[in-house]
Amino acid sequence: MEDREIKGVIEALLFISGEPLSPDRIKNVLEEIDRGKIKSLLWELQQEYDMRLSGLRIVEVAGGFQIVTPPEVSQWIKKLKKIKQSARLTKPSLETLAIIAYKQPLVKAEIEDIRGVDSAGVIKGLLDKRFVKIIGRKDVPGRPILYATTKEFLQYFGLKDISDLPTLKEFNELAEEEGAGSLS
Amino acid sequence: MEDREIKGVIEALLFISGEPLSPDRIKNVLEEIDRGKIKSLLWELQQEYDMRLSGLRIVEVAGGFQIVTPPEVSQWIKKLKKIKQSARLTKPSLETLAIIAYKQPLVKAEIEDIRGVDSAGVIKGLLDKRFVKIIGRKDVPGRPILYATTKEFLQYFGLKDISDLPTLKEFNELAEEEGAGSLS
Amino acid sequence: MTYQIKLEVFEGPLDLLLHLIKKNEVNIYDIPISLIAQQYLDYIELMKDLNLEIAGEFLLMAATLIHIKSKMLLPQEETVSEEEEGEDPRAELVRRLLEYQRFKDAAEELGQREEIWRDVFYHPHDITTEGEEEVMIEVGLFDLIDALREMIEKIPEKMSLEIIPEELTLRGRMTAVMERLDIAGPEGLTLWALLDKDTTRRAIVITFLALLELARVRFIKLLQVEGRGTVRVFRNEN
Repeated sequence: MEDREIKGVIEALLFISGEPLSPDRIKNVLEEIDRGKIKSLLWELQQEYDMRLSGLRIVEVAGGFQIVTPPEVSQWIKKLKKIKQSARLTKPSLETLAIIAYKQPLVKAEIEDIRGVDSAGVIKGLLDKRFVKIIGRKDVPGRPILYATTKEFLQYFGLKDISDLPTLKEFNELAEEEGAGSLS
Repeated sequence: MEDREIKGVIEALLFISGEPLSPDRIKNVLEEIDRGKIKSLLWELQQEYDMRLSGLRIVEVAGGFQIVTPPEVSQWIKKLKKIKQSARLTKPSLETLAIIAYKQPLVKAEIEDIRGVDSAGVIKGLLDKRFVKIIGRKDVPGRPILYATTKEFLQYFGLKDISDLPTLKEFNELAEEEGAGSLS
Repeated sequence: MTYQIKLEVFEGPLDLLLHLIKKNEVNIYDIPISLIAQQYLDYIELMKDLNLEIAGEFLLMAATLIHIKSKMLLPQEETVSEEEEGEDPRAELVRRLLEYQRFKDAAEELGQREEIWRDVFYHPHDITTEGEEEVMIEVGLFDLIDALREMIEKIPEKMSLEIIPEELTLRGRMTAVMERLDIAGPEGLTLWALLDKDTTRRAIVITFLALLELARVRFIKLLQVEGRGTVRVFRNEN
């Protein structure tokens, strides 16, 4: 392989690894190339990154090399992450949302009954994200708050209304018929 | 900010993002820069990557831009990551996916009409793989579920957007290929 | 005439018909229906001989072919009165075959794209310096139903809300998880492998909480391989 080509492979490995890669680790992949060569190509690559004034750097950390973003851009990265985070749901939120969507209106105790864990925090998060709203109180002792899903919830999942949600039955039908219908 | 600087920020954002970033998404971060500018800098960046023959490419896929490694280096990446090549999609899955991609949104019965076989299992598999999603119900008796393809579908097949699919060959083109006469 | 039928697996009757048309090199717009119907029926016979399960669609198509064949044998005048301007009895079948063929071609093109693009690698996750986002997942409607289904299936017994004696159990579970990850080495363990010893919902919940806590303090990493694969748990190197 030519130097340029080896350097390309090293760059790709650094990119995909996400964590510092030691020359030894790279050597394990590029067996035919000697360690000294790998190290000098890593330094060349590092210099090239510096020289082209890009938004990326190659740093030597923890015994390895890693592609990182320089401090100057960190404010923008934080901003991107914030935007992304607001569009995401964690598994507990998802579970809770599923329960509310299918069983609404319902109270916190009913959610916790199914999930088996305290769900106050998750419900609060869903209220903040506007996927869930309070629609009143249940007429039982203590008058607990009743929750339901919102318009924003429908929008996020691309549904016109709540009856657009597939039923568990429809869903099971898809699963059961798996493998059926073809010759086997 | 200078162009070079903006380009650096964009590059850093592409680097840390695990999914394609659309110019709009970048615009949400770099609010002061106009969308056209962002797009042209993305293209410049893309060209720079191509020209310096690096181990990385910027591709336009699934409605956004993303840094990826080119197929030439895939063998090394698999070696580093100890990845066994993932199984290819089966013929029934590809067929069903093609039908959904070109005719979306559509219901199960329409898919089965074309394929001539029960397709529930295949659809379930595609839902599991996130290549297909449920987007609502059709306004006909029985309100059957409507399916469409996802961003993951575009990304997996390296498509910019759904219009990036090759046009379906028409009947007469097929006929020419088969060397047949006309339907009488 | 003699011919051989290789026992291939056909997705459905249309698939089999297209195969027979190609194999016999006949014109799709002028299918010699007797020949094709005969070969089709032979194939089904062969499947029966081999005790293969024959899907209903294959039998339905057999009936359709026989029906078309009989129609074509009728004198022209009689069909004219029934059908508009004596439409070819094969027309509907031809239309379906062509439509199906179009998508088979499209599927093949997708297959070619797949061949190239599955060798293109990108980060399935954000490269992140602050670990917490790794537990975040982007979700769709399907995930919502899936989440509910999983819960219902895994934990059938109705449980009342109980307070978990946290500190002790949780801490014990955290230690146990770290021990198992030590044994597993750099490959880590799947989430399910870690949970499979838990038979009660409470045990599952505690293990979950232990994992979340360990991820929060960054003793472990939770990663979902390639978009939607299984969740794997790794010991954090540093």
